Amino acid sequence: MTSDLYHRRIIEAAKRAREQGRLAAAEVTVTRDNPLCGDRITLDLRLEDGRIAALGHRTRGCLLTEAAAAILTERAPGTSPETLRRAHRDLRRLLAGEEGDPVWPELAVFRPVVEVKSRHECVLLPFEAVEEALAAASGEAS
Amino acid sequence: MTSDLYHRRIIEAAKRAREQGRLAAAEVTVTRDNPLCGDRITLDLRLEDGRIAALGHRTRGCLLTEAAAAILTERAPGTSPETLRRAHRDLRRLLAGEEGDPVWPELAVFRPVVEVKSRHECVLLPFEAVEEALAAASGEAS
Amino acid sequence: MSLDVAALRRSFPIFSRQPPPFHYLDNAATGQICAAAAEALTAYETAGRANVKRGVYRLADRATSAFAEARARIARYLGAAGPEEVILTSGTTFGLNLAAHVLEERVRAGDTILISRLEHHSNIVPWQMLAKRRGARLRALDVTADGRLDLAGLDAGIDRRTRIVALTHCSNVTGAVTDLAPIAARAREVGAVLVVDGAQRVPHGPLEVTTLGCDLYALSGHKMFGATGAGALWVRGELLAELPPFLGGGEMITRVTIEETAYAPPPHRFEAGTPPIGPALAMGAAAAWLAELDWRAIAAHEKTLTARLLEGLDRLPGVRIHGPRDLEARYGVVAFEVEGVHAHDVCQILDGFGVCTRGGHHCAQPLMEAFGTVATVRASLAPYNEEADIDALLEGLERVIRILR
Amino acid sequence: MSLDVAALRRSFPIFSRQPPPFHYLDNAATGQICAAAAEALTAYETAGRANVKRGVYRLADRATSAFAEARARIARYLGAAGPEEVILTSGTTFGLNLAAHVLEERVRAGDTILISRLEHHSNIVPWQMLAKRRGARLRALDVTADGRLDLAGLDAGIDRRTRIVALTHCSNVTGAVTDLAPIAARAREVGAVLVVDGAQRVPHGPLEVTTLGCDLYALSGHKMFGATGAGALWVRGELLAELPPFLGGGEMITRVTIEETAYAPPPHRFEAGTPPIGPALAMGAAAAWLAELDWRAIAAHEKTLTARLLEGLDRLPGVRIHGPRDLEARYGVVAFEVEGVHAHDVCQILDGFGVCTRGGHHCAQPLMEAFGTVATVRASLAPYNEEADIDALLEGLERVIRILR
Ligand SMILES: Cc1ncc(COP(=O)(O)O)c(C=O)c1O
Ligand SMILES: Cc1ncc(COP(=O)(O)O)c(C=O)c1O
Repeated sequence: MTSDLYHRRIIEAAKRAREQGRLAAAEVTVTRDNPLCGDRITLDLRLEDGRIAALGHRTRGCLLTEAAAAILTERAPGTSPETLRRAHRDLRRLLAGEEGDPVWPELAVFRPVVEVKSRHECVLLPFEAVEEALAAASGEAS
Repeated sequence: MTSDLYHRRIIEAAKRAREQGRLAAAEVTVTRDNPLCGDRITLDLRLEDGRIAALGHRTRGCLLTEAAAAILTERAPGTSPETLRRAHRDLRRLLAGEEGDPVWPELAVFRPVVEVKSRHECVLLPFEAVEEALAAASGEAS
Repeated sequence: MSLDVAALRRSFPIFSRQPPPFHYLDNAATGQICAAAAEALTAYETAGRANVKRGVYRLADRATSAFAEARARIARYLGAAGPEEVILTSGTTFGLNLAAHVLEERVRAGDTILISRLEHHSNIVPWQMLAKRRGARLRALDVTADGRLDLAGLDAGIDRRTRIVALTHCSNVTGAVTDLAPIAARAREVGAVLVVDGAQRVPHGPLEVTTLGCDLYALSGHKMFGATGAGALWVRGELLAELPPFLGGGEMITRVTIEETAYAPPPHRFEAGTPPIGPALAMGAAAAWLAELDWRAIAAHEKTLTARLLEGLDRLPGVRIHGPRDLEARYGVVAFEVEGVHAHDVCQILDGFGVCTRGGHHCAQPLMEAFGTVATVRASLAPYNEEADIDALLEGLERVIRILR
Repeated sequence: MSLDVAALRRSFPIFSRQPPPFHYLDNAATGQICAAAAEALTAYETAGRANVKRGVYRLADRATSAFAEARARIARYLGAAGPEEVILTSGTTFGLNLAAHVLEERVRAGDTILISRLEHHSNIVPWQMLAKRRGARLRALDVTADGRLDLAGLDAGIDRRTRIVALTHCSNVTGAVTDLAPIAARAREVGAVLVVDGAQRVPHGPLEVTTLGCDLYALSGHKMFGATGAGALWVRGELLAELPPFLGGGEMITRVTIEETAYAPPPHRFEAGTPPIGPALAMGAAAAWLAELDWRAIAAHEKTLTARLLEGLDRLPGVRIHGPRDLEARYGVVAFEVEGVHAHDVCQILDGFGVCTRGGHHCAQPLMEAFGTVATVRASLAPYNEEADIDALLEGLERVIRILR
């Protein structure tokens, strides 16, 4: 049943996303749209010593996008770009139906989305935004 | 069987068509193409006192077009435009599968064509050409 | 006489093939295929296939005749003056683009083309592109707060520079039906061509297209219970005779040399290449089958269901309907929002109840903007829908509201 | 290993549905649908129908995935670098017209477009129209007496002003296969885009399109044993990314306002409106099924039959073949004339023997002119043909000659 998608942990994560705000002092800001529905995330990133210092965002999106943004925002600070990319890759694998635990166990909440391909983009949107922000930051740095 | 189309009387009529020639002194000449195959009839008409005095033609076409041109050319001289139009109408009806004898009994040779709609145009081409010639002649007269 | 919905449902193969619960309420996106269309499609593709228009062997001859008959059936369903007024296309979008290309020469720099904010992207983008190619201006009629075309702007919107007016007959979002008569009258006054997007009107019964006052009318087979892949564009005969071809290729010519081409008469001039034969036969079969239904009974049935849906939505907290309330001014295409809940989340949860609805901008972003939103949920009805479909939707929505708001 | 033709024939529903004698030799006009394609078509249209690309309910999600998978299957059959290089169309003719429109901006007044006298009208008329729109010149390579592309004119035909070269991969009249390598090399030298009409090549086995040296490649599903109504246009990724859209409408946009539109990335940018979903799924299923066949065995089989046909025709009095004799330079598309007998009369009598062939200009009037004729008879082979088909044709021809010459 696709309503399994909307279990308590996803709903709660989405609620937390609404309380997370933008960063006051962002190093990079990117905006990314979901072509399926026009949903949009504006994501702020600050790096320190090559690690993610802080993330902020404003998300106009569905619960899945919000929940993904929340988990990302909670988990990323303090990690390296590599870990973040790894989390993104693990999330893609999880959505593709592959076995194995993602580096951030919370991402397992998205397992019921595997069957609904048209919603994968919703879950991935915040991760694509942060990758874009990282690329922009390293571009600026170099 | 569609090879019934090619019974002796049609083949003979087509042969006669190849011996019929153009008119030396035509009043009107029209050329008409069959869009299906690029076949072409060039038809000459001469009227006298409102009746068909003579028909001539050069036909580059299939047996069905040739046979129709032959019957038309043999039958038309001496008749009125009305009779000719009637023969055309009877031929259309015959091809549509309707009962009844055409004003020119020879047209019954085309009965096996009823089933092959894509060839109706082949049979009708000479009659359409003569109607066009008649229309042109009356246009010139007025 | 009331409609025997159970009997009608038996004429649609999907209802015996999808496991229950199956409440299909996405008919504005695509209708389900009727048995007559499915049979025509399958019989042609698997047992009678030959290319059309040129072969003389019996299989080809029969395919050609069937194709001509499909055109005639669609012409009769539309109320065209004859089959030669009907161009067979691959769908509404193609038909509207074809229209925008064959009408191109009538548009000069500084001329205007009038559309509306109610349009589907397929009736916006082709005109935008045409306006750009010709240096013309694109104007748009507004919509009323309840999602109908606002005719107040008609006189100002159409003037002597207006060459083309292109409007939808029925909105694919709000279900609002356009009153074409005053628009046609105004277009005629200034000599503008009136193009109508009939995609959403055609599934609701036969037409008398020649009395609508329009010049072109586009439709899709898949939305009128035919197969995907075919559509039609009706063009008034006198206009059609004057129009240049659009695409070039086989079947639309009388003579080709490397230097130049002589084009076939309409409608063939506008049909380049092998047509979508199977889908066109299916569309013809659907048109013939639809023409025999009791549309008075169907209209009453659809109205009853639409009323039940609108009333049910009204009773739910935080649900806002976009669209007219007057059942005489609309068909059963109902867009709404659930406050604080994203349209896709609504649709996904409804799917858990076997209810198929659509969420998003419905290819009508200017309308979404006019409504001040990005996405809505849409439930759209067909003759085969029944009360159980509406009730399942409403029940699902209660659940949505309980868990997500 | 030799081909088990009887087994192959069981994979094509028509052979159990048409009463014998049924000798289908009009494959260049349209192939018969294979069971895999018919099943994909019917399953989607009657049991799984939903519109693609936007719905989130399971039925729509599955349709969307199936549509993406069809694209991927076609991409694999063609040997494309990826599915995003494949635009799903309604057929070859549409694909070539699309090409002529999206390449329009590359052609300036005085530039040249090179085609050949061997082309199907669908690969002539769109370029003629483009040349006219842009004030460019259309040139045509000649054909040899035996109906092959005459490459002698290549160096003179392609020069610095040549922007587009558009040629067939296999003639639909003579069966001649074009040696694309020298053409691609010459086109590359001058920076011209090479468009290939693959309609007749594609039914004869998988390709490595990226190694052909061309930039665009058009094909039809119905000729490769899919359904009518779908086709594809492959475009080299780097080129595709640069090209503007052609038709406007739903699904090809990212954002629409009345004033302007932002277009989706390829391939969606080139696919406006509801695609021919069922026919595209059928084409994908056909591609996947074809990819698994033993093409070495099929090629040998087709060659044997082609040789039998050519030799048989040679033995008949007054029969003249148009096309190359070298079996390595051609496929089994064989055009011929019976002296003194009209092509349609030949085909009609053959039909009496259950033999389906095509008579006429085959949408290749410039080639007919080069041959000094108006119409020929054409027999065209598919993997499912067998010796009995050839023999029935030859027997029928004997009869034709007996009664009509
Ligand atoms: C060589 C060639 N090109 C183009 C076409 C056009 O294909 P379609 O009619 O499927 O668009 C055909 C088929 O008729 C063909 O044989
Ligand atoms: C009002 C309207 N116009 C045009 C279209 C486009 O139709 P199609 O996608 O069949 O080309 C649609 C359907 O999506 C529609 O609802």
